[in-house]
Amino acid sequence: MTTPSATGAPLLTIENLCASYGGAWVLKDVSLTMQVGEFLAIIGANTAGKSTLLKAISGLMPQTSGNISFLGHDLLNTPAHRVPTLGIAHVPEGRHVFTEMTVEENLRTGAFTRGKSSGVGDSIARIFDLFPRLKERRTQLAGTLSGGEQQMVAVGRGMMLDPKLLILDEPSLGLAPIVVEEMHDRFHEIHNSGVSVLLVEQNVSLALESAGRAYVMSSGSIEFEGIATELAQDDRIRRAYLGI
Amino acid sequence: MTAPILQVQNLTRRFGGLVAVNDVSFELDPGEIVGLIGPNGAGKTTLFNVLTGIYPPSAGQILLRGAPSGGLKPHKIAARGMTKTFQNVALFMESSVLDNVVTGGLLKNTLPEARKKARAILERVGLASIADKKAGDLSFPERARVEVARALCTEPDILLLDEVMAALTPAEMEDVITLVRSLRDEGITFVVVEHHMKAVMKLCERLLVLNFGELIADGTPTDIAQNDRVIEAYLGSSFAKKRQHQAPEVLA
Amino acid sequence: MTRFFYPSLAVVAVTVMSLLPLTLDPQGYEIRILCIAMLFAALGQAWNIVGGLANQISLGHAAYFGIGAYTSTILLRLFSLSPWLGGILGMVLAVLFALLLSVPTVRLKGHYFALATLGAGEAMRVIANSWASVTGGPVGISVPYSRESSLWMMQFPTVLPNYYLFLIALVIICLVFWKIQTGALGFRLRAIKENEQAAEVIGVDTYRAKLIASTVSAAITAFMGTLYAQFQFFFDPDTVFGVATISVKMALIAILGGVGTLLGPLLGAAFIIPMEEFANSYFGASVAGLSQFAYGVILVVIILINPRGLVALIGQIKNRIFSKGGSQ
Amino acid sequence: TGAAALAMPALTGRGFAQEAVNVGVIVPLSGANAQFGINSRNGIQLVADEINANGGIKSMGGAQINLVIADATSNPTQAATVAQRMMSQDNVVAVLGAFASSLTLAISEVTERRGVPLLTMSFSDQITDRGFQNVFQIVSPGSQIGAATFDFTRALAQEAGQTLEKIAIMYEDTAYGTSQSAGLRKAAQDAGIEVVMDEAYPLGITDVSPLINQLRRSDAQVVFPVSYLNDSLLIVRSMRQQGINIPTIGGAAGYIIPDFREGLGDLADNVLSISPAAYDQAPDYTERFREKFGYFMVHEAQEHAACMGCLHSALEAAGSADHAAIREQLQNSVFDQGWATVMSGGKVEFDEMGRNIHASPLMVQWRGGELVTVYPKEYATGEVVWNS
Amino acid sequence: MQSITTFFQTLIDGVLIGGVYAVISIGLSLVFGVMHIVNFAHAEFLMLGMFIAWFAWAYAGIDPMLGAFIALIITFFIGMGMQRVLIKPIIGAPQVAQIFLTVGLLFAMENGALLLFGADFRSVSTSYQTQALTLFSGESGRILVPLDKLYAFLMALLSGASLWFFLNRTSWGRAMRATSQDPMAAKLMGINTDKMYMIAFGLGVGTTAFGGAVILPYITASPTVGSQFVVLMFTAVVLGGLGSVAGAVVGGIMVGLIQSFSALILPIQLQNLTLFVIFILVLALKPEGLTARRRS
Ligand SMILES: Nc1ncnc2c1ncn2[C@@H]1O[C@H](COP(=O)(O)OP(=O)(O)OP(=O)(O)O)[C@@H](O)[C@H]1O
Ligand SMILES: Nc1ncnc2c1ncn2[C@@H]1O[C@H](COP(=O)(O)OP(=O)(O)OP(=O)(O)O)[C@@H](O)[C@H]1O
Ligand SMILES: CC(C)C[C@H](N)C(=O)O
Ligand SMILES: [Mg+2]
Ligand SMILES: [Mg+2]
Repeated sequence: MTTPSATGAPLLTIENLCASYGGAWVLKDVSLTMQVGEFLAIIGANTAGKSTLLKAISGLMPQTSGNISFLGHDLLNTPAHRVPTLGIAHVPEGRHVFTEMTVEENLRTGAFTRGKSSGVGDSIARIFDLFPRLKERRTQLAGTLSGGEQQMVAVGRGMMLDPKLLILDEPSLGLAPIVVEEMHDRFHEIHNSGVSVLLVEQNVSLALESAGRAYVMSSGSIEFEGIATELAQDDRIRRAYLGI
Repeated sequence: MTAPILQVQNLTRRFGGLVAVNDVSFELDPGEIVGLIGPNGAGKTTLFNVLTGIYPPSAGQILLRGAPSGGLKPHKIAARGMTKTFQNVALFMESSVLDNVVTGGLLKNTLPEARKKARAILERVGLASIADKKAGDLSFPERARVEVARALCTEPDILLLDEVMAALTPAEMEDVITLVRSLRDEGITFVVVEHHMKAVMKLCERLLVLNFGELIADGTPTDIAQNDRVIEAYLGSSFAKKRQHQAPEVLA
Repeated sequence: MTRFFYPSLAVVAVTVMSLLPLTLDPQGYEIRILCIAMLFAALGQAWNIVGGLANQISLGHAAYFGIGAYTSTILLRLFSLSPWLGGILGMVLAVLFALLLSVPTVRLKGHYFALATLGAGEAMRVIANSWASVTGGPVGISVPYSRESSLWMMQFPTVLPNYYLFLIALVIICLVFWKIQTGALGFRLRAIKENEQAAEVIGVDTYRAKLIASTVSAAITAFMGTLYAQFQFFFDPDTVFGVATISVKMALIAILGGVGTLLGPLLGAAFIIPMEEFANSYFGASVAGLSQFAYGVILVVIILINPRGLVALIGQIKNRIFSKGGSQ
Repeated sequence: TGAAALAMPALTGRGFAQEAVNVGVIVPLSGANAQFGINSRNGIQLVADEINANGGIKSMGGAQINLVIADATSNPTQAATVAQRMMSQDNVVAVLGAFASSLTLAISEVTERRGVPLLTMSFSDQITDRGFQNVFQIVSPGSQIGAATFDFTRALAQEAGQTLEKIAIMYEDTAYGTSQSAGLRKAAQDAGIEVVMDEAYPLGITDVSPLINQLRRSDAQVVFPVSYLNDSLLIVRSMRQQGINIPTIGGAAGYIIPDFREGLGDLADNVLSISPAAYDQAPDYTERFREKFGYFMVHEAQEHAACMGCLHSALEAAGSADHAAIREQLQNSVFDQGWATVMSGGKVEFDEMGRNIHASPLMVQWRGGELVTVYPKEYATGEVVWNS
Repeated sequence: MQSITTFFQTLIDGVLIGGVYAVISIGLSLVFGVMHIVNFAHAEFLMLGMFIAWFAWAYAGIDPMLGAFIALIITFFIGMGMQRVLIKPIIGAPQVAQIFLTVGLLFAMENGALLLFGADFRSVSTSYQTQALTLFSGESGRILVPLDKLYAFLMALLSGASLWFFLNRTSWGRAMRATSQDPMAAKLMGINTDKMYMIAFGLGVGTTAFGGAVILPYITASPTVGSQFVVLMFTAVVLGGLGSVAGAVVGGIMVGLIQSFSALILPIQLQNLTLFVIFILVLALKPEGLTARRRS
């Protein structure tokens, strides 16, 4: 249960966003705002378009219309590789580790935009603290790691960017419960240190526990939004996402 | 008491210096639904890979219906009735969903029969509407379900499911659980790897726990949930706490 | 379209191709081009079985082609054996070679497979060059010129009968390909193409499937080698075991047309062979190198327009016309 | 398929005057042999231009020669197709070409079946020993050139007071090297001389060290490398590198083109080579080539020019474009006029097999950027330098 | 006794010519490693490098060992441009399309060079090309180290080491490898993947052109010189493990040694037969090349 430490200053504003992979529109008129310092969650069923929304923010969607602005930058017209330099780290769904690099090289690559700046070593040490498993495996090729270990690499690599906004697309996918727990604790710490966090999480109860506010998506549109703790009590949510 | 359908005896698999599966032994009775849990990197997927012949065992025995199957090629093992789904999803991405499933059906059928079977299975797992879509265009959860359908079409006796419920909504998980149960009733034996504890607890009648390649526990979900080693290595303390509050509901 | 559309299209195409030479000079240039186009269409189709369906990009198919050409020609020269029999023996030898080659290569994937087969083709070329007592060595080997015509000995006064041999062979090979493509083996090969490990786990004997595909392909290629020898009358190791002249060209034709499709190699050959000829006759005389330069540039341009080949390109054009028609 | 194939040649639109006589020229204009193909084309072009400038073929009403030139590429299949095209589309009276034996052999299978005369300077014995009626080889066959290489060398050594006992042969393993070295080997064996090294190597060899090491160990008195250009440069340079200075007698091809000298500079001096023809035998003709193209008349240009010269005379005599009539003339005439005289003996005459009975190879030697004929004596224009 | 010197001479010859193969193969391996493209036209850049170095030598008197750097720079930019226009559109395309494109490019470049430079064979003359170090000289024979090949060998080590350092020890090198393994993720790390591809291709063809220049004292330049090396280059690169720079060096030297020792025992004509047989056998035992690391 985090109290939103939002400052009220807009961080990310999305207006009437539509996006497609070449066929039908996968996002239809999505609007969303996020404030500096917020911990925001997006939940929704499969194929609701959550990942697509995140990809659009990062400049990975081929066809888009509408508006995305991040601290005054027009993201829709920013090439994907410049987005991280603005301070956005995106941990993609499905791990996407660099399979032929060692764990440590993966992490170092995460710090690419930081150039020669110092502190890269410290960041790595912090990530090894969070995921001791990775420390054991630091010289192993990431492609030979177990699924969950790869997920740790992906999250750690994203954190290496030292971002203003950390975007997490299903970070707990395939992780052991104990690791999920620790990782979410760490997300809190990161958030508390001033980083805004945008989280997509299928583990809805966890997401609503972590986030201050949440948007609920279905078939390409925002259904509704609200304070996370309130949504957790909402019947519509309980039925669809908190079952089992 | 029926004879065990699968016996695993002192199974070990190494990668260089790393022992991914370490001296593991267990048996499966026909019609069981067994959960295989354990921390990331514990060796669950590797165990599946050795069972299905992707990797040969470094040591130990596997008896499939009494006959040794360790070291056989995957297709031989599939023909003997054991197959698996892939954690990272390994569909034939350029082919349609239907064709993916048909290919599985060819193991025991002629092409026209395989087609018929595949359609029936797609119907059953609720994928009929996307039968003609290209597998590469599906979302991750959809793909995982196609994996299941394709494996089912090989008409297995033992099906090893590797995290097919990851990224599913609770409602969808319920569907999968219902499906697995009904398939079990038709005689298929399941081993399920899943990190979603609620789902595991609900679906499985027995749990195996791996840690650092070793089997550290084998018992009913209730027992496992109270096993200190498992809590420490895998479930975490808060899970144990939560369980105490919610125990009756979860086990329902 | 009804399900009779494609079969009837095929019947029409075969009929046209059968009647066409009657309008041509039977000793002429056009008929020779057509023969070569059919030869390469057939070779492309044979390659398509392994390269297209299973994505086993072989760059060593010249080995089979050369085995076919040499086997029948050597037996013809030594024992006056009919090329029909020699051709069958060539097929047997090619199948044996394919089996032998599969031992080290069957586990190889992608580029490794491609380059290993390339090595195998080159090895055959070296052998043919060095084993002069049997092959005639680098000097080449001639099919004896017999002035009397005989179907049994595949000797004809004009190219016309060769034309029909090529046509029949092409039709048969297309049928074989089609049978494989739409049958269970086709499913298995496509599974191998996309994910070999997954294919194994769901019960595909990948080794066996690859073996069947490569032996069928090898046998067909070898027989085309025999037909080629009886058509060209003279060849040397560099030609029939050539990387550029045979191996890569077979692949190019299938790829250009549309890899893994029935129509692909046909379109590919129908395009490449005349195009090569066109470049040669149009630019060849003026400046050294210009014709080959033009040929290269045209290849590059086509692939840039549509990397999936002519079949896809035609589909694209069809779509465009169709959608235009629809909007009006 | 058919429509496309048919449309292509029509597009080429090779238009020419009605009365012109089309002569097919098929030479490699791309690939590794392009340089030789260009040289060959230049030789033929020179002669054709001269004929046309002098009023064309008189017996045919001053008909001009129209060269139909095509790229043989390096692929025999393509070469044969080109030949077919020339006969069908261009109605050529005869074909000249195609430098490399493998191409010529492929072309001859087509020309023979259509009864079109083919004049060639390719060496391979096989070209004229299949009993074909329509092929004429203006140079000695490879085996004879090979034998002459040996015989001439032995004579030269003897004159210099050296008795040959051990020789080394190395040859590139295509048709040219193989057939020529076969003649060489046989001549040496017949003379009872020990061939202490006899190695084929692949054309396109990238490292000749093994060859040269072997040569060094072999103790040979002379070496006969039969090579194209790249390999010849490699061989000569590596020999110098290793301090091997025995006489080197090349097998034509790479050894007798300007690039050889350019590549080796002074190292080229005194290298010997066999040649099927030499420009210093008929300077009044061959200098015209140098004037027009700026380099000396290499042998393939010279021999192709001679082919064109013979064809010209045959056309004059036949007075028609009829293939049989031309063939008749080629078979039965003695060509001792015009460009035919640049061949050894000053004339050309074809026997039943289609071989030029007067052809005699020559031994040439590099001397300050020029090639000088040094043997046989009756053709020699300079003294041999023999450094044993 | 004789056989000892022969053995060492063969060993030295093999290693040295192996260095020549290595220097021209490194770039091919890089292009494959980063772009997953088997570039059949790659050897044409060898030819281009040779011509550039030849012109530098002929018109400015620059020794090919220095001309090599000019060749590297010029072809680097040519390569970048070519990547932009020709290779980029096919990066995601099926493997077969890439084969097709690069074969077309091969024809175009080889014959483009013929049109541009003519069919003449061009070679340089330098003092060292006919010199050799004598390592040993005695009863049993001599052991020589030809200087031209020694220089080429040293340049091979230089370019291999530089490239290896770049790829493994610099952040740009890591970025390049990241791009090759997962372009989408690389973009998310702020890596300009388009630029990486361009640089990789430029460097790859540049290194090979560099190699071409370095071997100019020894091999004659002509439009078709690439075809002399293309199969050997691929063999070297695959033996070492496609995509690995160190592998290309190892593979190159292996090819040299195999050729050299085969020539000692068997007819020279068969040296490539030996090579291909060993090549196929190595692949059979280690399907991803000698230096390949284990993957899942
Ligand atoms: N690369 C792609 N090409 C074509 N369609 C795609 C692609 N990726 C996703 N889609 C489609 O876009 C839609 C939205 O997918 P998206 O991945 O954004 O959903 P999601 O909400 O993230 O779902 P999930 O919970 O499954 O991750 C789906 O219908 C999916 O099939
Ligand atoms: N091919 C391989 N080479 C080297 N190490 C491997 C290989 N495959 C797996 N491993 C290692 O073996 C261990 C077990 O991996 P495995 O994939 O079986 O774990 P898992 O239990 O499935 O984990 P997860 O829940 O994260 O999927 C891991 O440490 C992994 O790094
Ligand atoms: C001159 C030689 C290199 C070629 C020769 N004309 C041949 O027959 O191949
Ligand atoms: Mg998603
Ligand atoms: Mg796993």
